[in-house]
Amino acid sequence: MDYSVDELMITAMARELAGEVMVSSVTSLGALSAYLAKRTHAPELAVLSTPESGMEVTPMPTLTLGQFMTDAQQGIPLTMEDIFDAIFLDRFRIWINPAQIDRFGNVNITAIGPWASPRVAMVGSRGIPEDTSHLSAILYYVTNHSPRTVVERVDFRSGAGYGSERDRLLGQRGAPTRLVTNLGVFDFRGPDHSLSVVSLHPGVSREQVQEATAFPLSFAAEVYETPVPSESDLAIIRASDPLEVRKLEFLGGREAAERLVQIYERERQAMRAALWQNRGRFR
Amino acid sequence: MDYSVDELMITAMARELAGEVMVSSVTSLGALSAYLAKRTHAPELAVLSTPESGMEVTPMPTLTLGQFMTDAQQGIPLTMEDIFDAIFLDRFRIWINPAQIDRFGNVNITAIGPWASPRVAMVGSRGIPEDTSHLSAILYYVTNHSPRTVVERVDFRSGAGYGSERDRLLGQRGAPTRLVTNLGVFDFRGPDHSLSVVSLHPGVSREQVQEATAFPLSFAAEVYETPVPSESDLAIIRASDPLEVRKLEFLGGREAAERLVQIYERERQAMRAALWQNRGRFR
Amino acid sequence: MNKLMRHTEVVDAIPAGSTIAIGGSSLSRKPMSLVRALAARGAGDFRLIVDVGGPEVDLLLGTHKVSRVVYAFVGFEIMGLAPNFRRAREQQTAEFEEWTEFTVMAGLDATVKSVPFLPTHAGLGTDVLTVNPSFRLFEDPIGGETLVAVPALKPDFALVHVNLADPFGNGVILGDGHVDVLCAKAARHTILSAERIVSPEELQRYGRDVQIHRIHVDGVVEAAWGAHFTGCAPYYRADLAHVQEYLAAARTPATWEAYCSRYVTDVPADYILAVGGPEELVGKLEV
Amino acid sequence: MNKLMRHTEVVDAIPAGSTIAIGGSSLSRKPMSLVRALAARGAGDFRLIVDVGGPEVDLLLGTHKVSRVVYAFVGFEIMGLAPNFRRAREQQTAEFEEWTEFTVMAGLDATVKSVPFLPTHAGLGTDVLTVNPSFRLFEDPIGGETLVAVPALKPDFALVHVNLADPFGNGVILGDGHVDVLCAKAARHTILSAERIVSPEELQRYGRDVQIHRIHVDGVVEAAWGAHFTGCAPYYRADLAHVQEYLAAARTPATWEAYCSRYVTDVPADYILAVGGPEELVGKLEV
Repeated sequence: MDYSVDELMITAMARELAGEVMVSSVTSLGALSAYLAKRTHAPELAVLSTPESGMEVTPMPTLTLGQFMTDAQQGIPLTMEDIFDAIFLDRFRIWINPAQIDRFGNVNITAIGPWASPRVAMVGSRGIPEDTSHLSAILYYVTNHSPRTVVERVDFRSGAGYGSERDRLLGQRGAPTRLVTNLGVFDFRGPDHSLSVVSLHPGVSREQVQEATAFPLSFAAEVYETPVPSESDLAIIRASDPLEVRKLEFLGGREAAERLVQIYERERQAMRAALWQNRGRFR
Repeated sequence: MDYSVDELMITAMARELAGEVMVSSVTSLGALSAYLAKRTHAPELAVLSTPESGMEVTPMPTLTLGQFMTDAQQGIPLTMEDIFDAIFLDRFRIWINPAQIDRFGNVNITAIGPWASPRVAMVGSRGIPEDTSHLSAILYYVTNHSPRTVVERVDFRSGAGYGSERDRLLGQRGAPTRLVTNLGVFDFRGPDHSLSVVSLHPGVSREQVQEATAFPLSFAAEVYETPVPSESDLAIIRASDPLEVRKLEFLGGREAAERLVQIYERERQAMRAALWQNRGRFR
Repeated sequence: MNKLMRHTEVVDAIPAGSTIAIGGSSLSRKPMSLVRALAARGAGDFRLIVDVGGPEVDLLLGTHKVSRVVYAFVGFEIMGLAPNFRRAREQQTAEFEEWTEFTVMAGLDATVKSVPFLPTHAGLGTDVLTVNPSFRLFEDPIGGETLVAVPALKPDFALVHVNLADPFGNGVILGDGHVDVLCAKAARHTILSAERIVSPEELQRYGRDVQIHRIHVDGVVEAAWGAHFTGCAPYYRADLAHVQEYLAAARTPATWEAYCSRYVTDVPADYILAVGGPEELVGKLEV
Repeated sequence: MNKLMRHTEVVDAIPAGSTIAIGGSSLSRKPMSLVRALAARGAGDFRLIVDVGGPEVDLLLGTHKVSRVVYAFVGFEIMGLAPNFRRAREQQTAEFEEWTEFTVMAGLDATVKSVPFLPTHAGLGTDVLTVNPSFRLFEDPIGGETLVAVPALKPDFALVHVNLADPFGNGVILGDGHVDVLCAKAARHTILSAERIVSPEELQRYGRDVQIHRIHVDGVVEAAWGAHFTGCAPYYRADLAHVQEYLAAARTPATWEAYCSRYVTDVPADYILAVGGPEELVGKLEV
């Protein structure tokens, strides 16, 4: 069965999720990987339908837009305090999509260039510093692996990778554990906890991934080929995201926004039907 | 119109309550003073129907048992965090009924005798330390003013009165402001912030209150007679507490408990009728 | 995913010497059926953490299961002092740590927030600081103010009684929540008892009344009347007649032993019959 | 007791130079009608505090009302970067303080708890600590661990948009609460805007969805569609078509000026008409 790179990535990301932890859905790839994991090997996951709330949505939503729309979804309402408590207690997982990630797993979503006079001011560090000081699994993904995204050194550390400060102040708490890109799957078991190739996606060569990376990569002793999605994986992903929101993460910003606006209205219609029966307790 | 000492005390206590603050209802005298204040001069009070919850009960409950029964009451549910936040923000009032209060307004509900080997172990300090470090009005009452309750020096400071530690660490935050007893109304404007008579209840002499106090009392320049409840005050109190729970605070422990058990069943019947209409959202 | 357990399994899972946080507040929603099950067994040596304690602390002290109590309050409110607590304090047969309502919350919250302490002004100027060396005075690193450092409280177990739970461990509390959410989050293992087990789908209908989340819960025990003789709003009130019986029994060793053999060493199902059976309880305790 | 106000009265009550905490989260439940009213007036010089900011920060920056922003995030999510925020950061036309989601919460909570700081490990190993000198490293007084001291954030005003409010200032939030309760508690003065004003009796029926309590509230403004063009769950969604219009307008000074004169300098009632009127909004934004 044919699959696309988004589906391959989602499948690889799903494999990293397990245990009775909250999983936040900030992005469509993150949300879909959580849904897929829950429906296959990890039914105990507590998947949120927004990044902050909507635990245990039953049945699973068929829509994958994250929090930023804050549509009402059924499920158990949580508070921001609940979310951060789960982070501090290491009962939380999130797939983070940084603008830059470096050799030692520092990540940047804040600024390109110096923070005080940035070439590009991005969005701020959001809750990444909390994650990277507390969680035992820190999960990153990048949809456009290139020397501009997988860099020698991030311009700003929004999230703490490995290094002397970590050694001194944090130890393993919140250390980066996984990176999934459009080219392969990585961990931080290279020299001095540097980025190392675990598996390459089908058709991707060592040279290709090295060329797309701004620093010399390590490779695990046995680099395997990333397992492709099964038919049932693909069926779950496609049923969960019939409007293909997941494709937007591979488009340029403005193009993605335009496509989203179109999908948004179709999604509203679907949601209207799905939620209608449960609207009683509101208005 | 005839009134009894409980009604006189409740009326005096009600006069101390004003402002948009939460008022907790741990005891019947405290609860009734809050209801009376709200129905007369202080409609802005946010009276709780249990010590921790049930704000804005509409209509006012006609029952005055506190939290310890935790009967369901309508109103806005709060959390313990909401209560303590209101305390730290000085938007909370509570009438506290200590076992001992001393010359400088230290109070004790914890132990008679040394803490580690008490002659009588009482209940612990509950939330009084929080009150006496944050609130701008600290309100005490005692139903049996005697040298055993209004003492030279408390055996244990469950709540911080005046003294060198306060001067050094707290200043005015949480300092005692009022004491109402069965004999009179007091503040702490005597020498070095010691207890001072503001008013004496009708028929109580200076000698009588001095005799009932374990240390030499101060008297305000003009000691007046505590104003008696108006007819409308009495009507409100009696309508709010038809089963006379307020009288129990003037009885000995075991006698009070026995009377309470009787009232409790009568109250249940009344509550059953009052709450029936609102039970829908439970079970 | 299915976390349903029996009372006996809970008792087996909690080793002697464990630190146990208990939810509820004085005569409200104490997990009494779980507490009775613990009181009935051989080993104890428990270290209890309660904010506002009552019969649960008293019963475990009276059955010699407790080596230490962290508490802001232990009592029976207007019904009287807690008799076994009072005896143990006066005769010094267990260790006691004097805390306050907010500092117990802050101590649990420090564990939840993964920090060694939380700061407060509460306790300044009181003898709580004199008798409890766990609290430290320190200078705040921003403005140099003197504050109290409340150390993290780290329960091994939390016992919490809820109105409804699903088999996964989500729990609905309909009345006052007391400090139960903090207990559930802070403990390494949390056990819920619930008046009734419902399906996850039914439970979700309770919205923000779903206060306990399954990621913090390890076991769920069905226990109708599980809070008796404390109350479980809005289902039933505290059984004050039973409180009187308890307090009277605690007066002498002989009557106390009789009370325990009648109500405590029996299995949970028999307890409900011993206190009159479900119909009588409905008749006298339902609002 | 009656705290009902108009938008213009709110604007008059907030002096230039005020520190203003704003609730909501990126494109969700931002108090946009109040923000537009502030953006339309002369004086500004506001110091903003947001956890997850979006159009509200961007609009106030774009209308030159802001001297400083405390933030964990400012953006339009998948729709793009916040254009005026980006410009102000890159051209350094305002001051910015880099915080994080939890530290903004902790800074507000410190004010609520009346302590000068709260401790955390969050931020260690990141450049947030490098660029924001408000945070101090210190040794915890219990075990000597290195922690971050998060200083108290002290807003003069909080602006929060809710689904329903009563005239006394109790507010119902039906969707995600974000950090709005903390903003309301921490601010010296809190102003709610509400989709609809209801009686206290009706409001009480919402139970634990009554998240904002009147003791923390000073003013209430009725504002149907008051969060537009952000969403207000479960009533209506963010208006992404309007987000596109906004982002396109922000590209040049001329188009931006046209946008502002069309949507911002108008009075609130006209805004709803300008964006299509209630019927069209219902048709395109209600789920």
